[in-house]
Amino acid sequence: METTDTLLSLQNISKDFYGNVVLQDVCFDVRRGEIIGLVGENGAGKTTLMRILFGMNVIRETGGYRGKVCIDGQEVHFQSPFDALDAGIGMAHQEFSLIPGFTTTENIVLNRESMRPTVFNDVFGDRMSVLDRPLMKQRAAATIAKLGVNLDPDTLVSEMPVGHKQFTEIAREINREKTRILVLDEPTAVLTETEAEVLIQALRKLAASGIAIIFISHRLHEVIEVADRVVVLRDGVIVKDTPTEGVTVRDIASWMVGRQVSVERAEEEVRSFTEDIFSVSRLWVDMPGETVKDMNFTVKKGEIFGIGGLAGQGKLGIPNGIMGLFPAGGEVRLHGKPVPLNQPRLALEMGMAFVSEDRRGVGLLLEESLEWNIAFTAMQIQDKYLRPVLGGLFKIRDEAAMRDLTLGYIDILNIKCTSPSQKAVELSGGNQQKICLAKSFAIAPDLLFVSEPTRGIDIGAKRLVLDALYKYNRELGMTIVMVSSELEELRSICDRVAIVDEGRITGILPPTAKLEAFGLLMTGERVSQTSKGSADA
Amino acid sequence: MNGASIDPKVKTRRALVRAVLAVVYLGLIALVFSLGKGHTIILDNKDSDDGSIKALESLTVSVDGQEPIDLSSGDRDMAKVHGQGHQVEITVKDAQKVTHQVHVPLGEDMVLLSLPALLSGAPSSLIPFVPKEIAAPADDQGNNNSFTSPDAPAVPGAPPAPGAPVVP
Amino acid sequence: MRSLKAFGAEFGWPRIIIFLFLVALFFAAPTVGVRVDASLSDVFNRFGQNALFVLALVPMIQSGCGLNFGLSLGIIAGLLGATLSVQFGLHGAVGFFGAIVLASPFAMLFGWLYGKLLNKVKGEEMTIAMYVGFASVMFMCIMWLLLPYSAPDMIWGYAGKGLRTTISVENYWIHILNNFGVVAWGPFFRFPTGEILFVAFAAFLMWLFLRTKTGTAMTAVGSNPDYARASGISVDKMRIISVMISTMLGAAGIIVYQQSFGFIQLYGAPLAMPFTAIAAILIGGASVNKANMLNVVVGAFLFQGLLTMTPSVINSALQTDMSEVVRIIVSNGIIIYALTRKTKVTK
Amino acid sequence: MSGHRSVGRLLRENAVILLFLVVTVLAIHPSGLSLTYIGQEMLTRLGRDSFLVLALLLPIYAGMGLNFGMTLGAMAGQFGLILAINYNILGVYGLVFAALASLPVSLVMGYICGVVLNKAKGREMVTGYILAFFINGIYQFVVLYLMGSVIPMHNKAIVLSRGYGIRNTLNLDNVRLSLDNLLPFHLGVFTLPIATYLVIAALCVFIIWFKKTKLGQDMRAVGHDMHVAESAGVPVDRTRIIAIIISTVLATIGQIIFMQNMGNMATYNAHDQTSFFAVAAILVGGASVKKATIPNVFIGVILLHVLFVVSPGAGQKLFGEAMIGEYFRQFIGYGVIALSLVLYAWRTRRETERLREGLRGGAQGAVAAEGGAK
Repeated sequence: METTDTLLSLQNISKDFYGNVVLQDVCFDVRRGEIIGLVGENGAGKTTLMRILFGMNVIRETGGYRGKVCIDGQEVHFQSPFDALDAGIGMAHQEFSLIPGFTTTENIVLNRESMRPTVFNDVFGDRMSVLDRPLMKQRAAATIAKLGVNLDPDTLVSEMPVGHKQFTEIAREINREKTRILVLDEPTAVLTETEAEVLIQALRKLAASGIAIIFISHRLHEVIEVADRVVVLRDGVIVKDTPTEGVTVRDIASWMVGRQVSVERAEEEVRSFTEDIFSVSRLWVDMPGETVKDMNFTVKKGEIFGIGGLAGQGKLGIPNGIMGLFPAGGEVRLHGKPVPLNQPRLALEMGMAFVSEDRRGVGLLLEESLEWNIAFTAMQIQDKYLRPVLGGLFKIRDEAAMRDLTLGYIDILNIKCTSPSQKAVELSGGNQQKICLAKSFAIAPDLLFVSEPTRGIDIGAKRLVLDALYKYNRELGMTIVMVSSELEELRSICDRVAIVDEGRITGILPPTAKLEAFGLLMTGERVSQTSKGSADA
Repeated sequence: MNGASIDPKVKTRRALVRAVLAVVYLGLIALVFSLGKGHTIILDNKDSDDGSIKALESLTVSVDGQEPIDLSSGDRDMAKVHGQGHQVEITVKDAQKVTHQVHVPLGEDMVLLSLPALLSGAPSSLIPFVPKEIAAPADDQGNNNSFTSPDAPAVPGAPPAPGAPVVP
Repeated sequence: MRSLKAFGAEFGWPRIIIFLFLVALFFAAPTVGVRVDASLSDVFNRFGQNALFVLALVPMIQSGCGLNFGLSLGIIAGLLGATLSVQFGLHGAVGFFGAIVLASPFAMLFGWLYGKLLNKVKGEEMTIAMYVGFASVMFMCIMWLLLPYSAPDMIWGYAGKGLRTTISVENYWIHILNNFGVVAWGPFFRFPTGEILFVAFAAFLMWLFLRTKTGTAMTAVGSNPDYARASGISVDKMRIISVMISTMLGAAGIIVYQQSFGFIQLYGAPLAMPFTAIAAILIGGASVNKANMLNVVVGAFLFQGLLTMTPSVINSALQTDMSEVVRIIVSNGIIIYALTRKTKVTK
Repeated sequence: MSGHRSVGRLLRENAVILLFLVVTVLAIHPSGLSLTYIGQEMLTRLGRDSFLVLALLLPIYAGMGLNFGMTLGAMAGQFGLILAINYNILGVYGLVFAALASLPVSLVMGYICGVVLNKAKGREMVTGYILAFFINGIYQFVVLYLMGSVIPMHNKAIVLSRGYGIRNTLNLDNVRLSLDNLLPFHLGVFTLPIATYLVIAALCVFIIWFKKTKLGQDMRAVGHDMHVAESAGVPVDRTRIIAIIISTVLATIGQIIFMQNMGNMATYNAHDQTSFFAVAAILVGGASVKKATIPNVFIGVILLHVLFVVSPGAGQKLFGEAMIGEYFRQFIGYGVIALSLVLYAWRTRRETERLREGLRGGAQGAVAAEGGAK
């Protein structure tokens, strides 16, 4: 489709969250009827970019953005997603925003129902109009036809296969007469191969009808298959913007994960370990969105074992499952002794600790003091920081000891806070993360799981957190399993890096291995090369 | 949507409709009030105070087709009615039935209707009647127990003390 | 000026208003011929009577179960204990503590079951607790009629069976606490030393408990269940413990109340009590998911003060009994206020 | 949806109603009441209570749970009735007058209730319940202190002898049964309050129609998922407030109908148990916090009231204590509410569990498959 008229153009978009730069001079145009493949690692800035495009509140609340968003050449300033919708931009979200109890039709025309006015309109306003269900159904059917998929307008969303939900979602967006630009965030993530095929056909059909599509996906072969142009974001910078003709999955992968400057490996020496400390076999974990299907690996005493992979592939499920936070099964051994699953207490008592990726949700008592946050687990698991009163009748909290402990960590990890009794909620992300680390260090575990240790904290803090881990590993010989979406930080401090895709480990590489190798493992291409290698040949 | 952007013509029409509705509402209250207001008509068969009009020896009266009442001279009885206009049918013995329209003023709870005056077509047959003293029934504080002492505070939803019946 | 605003926002305007109102009442008292000393003694007494109920709410608030609208369960256990102790003809201190001892097994049982139930309905605790409370009170109404009590002081004379609505503990353990080391001062002022001491002791134990390992874990559960779970705490177990403690305190509370009030009130009587207690702790500055000893003491004192002063002062001022209406409006108003605060709904 | 599970699900979903049927049927015989008597009672009570219970439907559609705040409407209705008695307005006119007079009050009440409940999202029920207590205080203040002192009372007979405040029980002779007997109709041994039924039927029609309107659709959307509705541009808070306002106004009318049937009114207590009985009824009828239908209402009213009618007799017969039956029906009422709230909360948790189980099954399956491959 050789149309040249530019529909949307982003010019020098820059955005930072409190000094933490996430987008820098991002520019690209979207033309009528064009499909853009937008790819990048997690945290590369895709989401933020889309939020800016949709005028979401978070952007304004965090100090707005720099640069211009132009539609048909005029600059626009969206105050809310509704403005964006009125301007003709539609978005189908990763997590469906459909009403399960409603039918396909009702969802497609949600709040845009066709109505017949009644006498009561004059008394109580337009909302007293009666729904014109036949017409609604017609419109829905028309939209579905436009999409070229077969959806029954009358089935309840709750009873649909997930693929159809995705289609319904898209149908709702294009049902708006205005919609000219359609943003799809990971539309195929939840689809089966065949469903994905259908979707891609549908998108082609839409594009042909003149709608421009921004297609965000991790499945690179799909991107190549559907997109006219691929735009690669890395650390908030566009590193590549090129037509897809002749581009291979391998190329894109390497562009995506290309070396970043933010963190570099301390020393290149390769350590070797002998003794196994920890082994996992046939592990499955039922963690919503991060399902682990069949995990097998062993960790050697004293090493830092990295686990990487793209979001939703199950890497987060591993520590959460082993520590008993989500239903899990399989065989896990520490020091050769089997670890009882689904019982957090026993896992902790065996000498493992976990720094959760969900800092505010699981990691902290936001409303309590730092002392509590750091000492709590140790107190509960190892009866530390308690002192007897009434002649040993009761044992109560030893506030003094807790304070000393806290002061100690505040000093070691140089946590920025007014006092040990400050509430955790008042700390910055980086310092909160340090508190979480301190909590785990306080029980002196043999094996420490760290999950997304640097998520959502600024570069400087990242460095400090990684250094702390490095220090504890080197000085106290603490074995660490580090799970992270940021390949570079894994490569910077890990001794081995395993890559997870679709709930399984696709490969374990030394940190010094070539980037493309990681990229390919991440995008699960090892699987798809064998199955349909044609995609990227 | 949601009536955010509707053209002024519709707006004015709606304002109008709503205004009319408000008026109708008030009108309806007034109507129901006048139609439903209960009055007591005291039918009496006595000489008028100045003695100009003499009581009849005996008569039968019925208001709005209610149960006919016999009144001999000096008698007095009453009829409960609602609304303002009423039909009073009087049959003086062995004369034929005469029907009169009386109009009770809205404000009055009780009016005294002198039948002889009415028959003789005197103007002031219907006069307001102020009862001496309605014996007020004794207060029934009984059921009130639940909120008298803060030690047994009322909690709506609390059942009454044993013995007292419950609503349904 | 703005610091005052901040203070108001932080402490909650309703509480400040109530406090000022109470102070005003005390100042107004003499002018309308109400003796301050008599009122004060009354306030202290009622404080002692009710403080345990208020205290009983703390553990469940801390463990994230919200306001214990089902406190009636504890009260029922207390009633069982009290009636049994009378039935066995226990007198004096023996009778009083006997009642508490007899009550505690019931309290534990009820608390355990009630806790298990609340664990099944996380998020809906308060509404359900309220109705479980009501239902069990009505169930006990039936039981009071059927249970084979036989002490003549307790059963209906004519029927020869079934417990009376109110049973005097005159000849058993009335004022057993109030009269312990009571300080009389002038003809009107009596300080119920024993009662206050008992309450203080209970409060101290609670204070202590909240600082033990378990108490700490409980607070953590209330503050963030996921964190607690990740630290190897059994959330459900902690919640059950909190409910059991709350129920047992409720049981003890009603017995303290009775020895001071002089009567055991059966049948519908327990229905209202949770609400007054809840209003009290909220007036004391607690929220739906945070409470401490200070909230308890301040709250119980303010609320009972209000209940004592409004009748005497307002009535003698206006020559009419507005106290009940004031009570209803204030106590429920404060509960509404607390429920509509922006607090995270318990998971 | 394998057969036996769906049967089990069916049983679980109707646990309340089934349990209730059993208890009731068991209680009928010992009560020693004739079926004709019970039948007549049912016909009367259907007329008396259905309207109130129907008032609960809209908030349930809007996902606000059981509207315990309907008591506010009931109080407004009683306010209207007091005025009607005060001005001595007779018969149906009196009822209409009461309804019209209390309309503004109940609108305001509904608005207040809606706003408060919006501030307590996730805790609507308990908040509504307490709000009812709170407003009850204000109602008492107005009726017990202002009426006759600040608000002039025309009819001295209903004022307490102290000169202000309304008597504790009001005699509603003027309006008693005026609606029920408007169109007298006899069917064999039974007398049917046809006019009342017609009013109720009208309300049902309104509700059915309302569900077809845009507003009704929005309510359903909000009820199903507030956030999706919000992001689709439905004014969530406003819609919720409207739902409550309508419910309150309906409750007002319902209370007036209820009272004209009772024939006298406990000025300060009549509304205490309004929401209690209405909610118990709709739940007994098989409704849940999130789902309710018009049939639920009628089934519920009948079931609940059969039990209420028979329980005192049964209590007398079985335990030689009429009071036991009295308490028993209270117990049943509260118990049913507690039970179905519990079942609902418990079932929703089970439901999510079930879904996750499925997910896990998948995971295991994969493992098994791998195992096979190895």
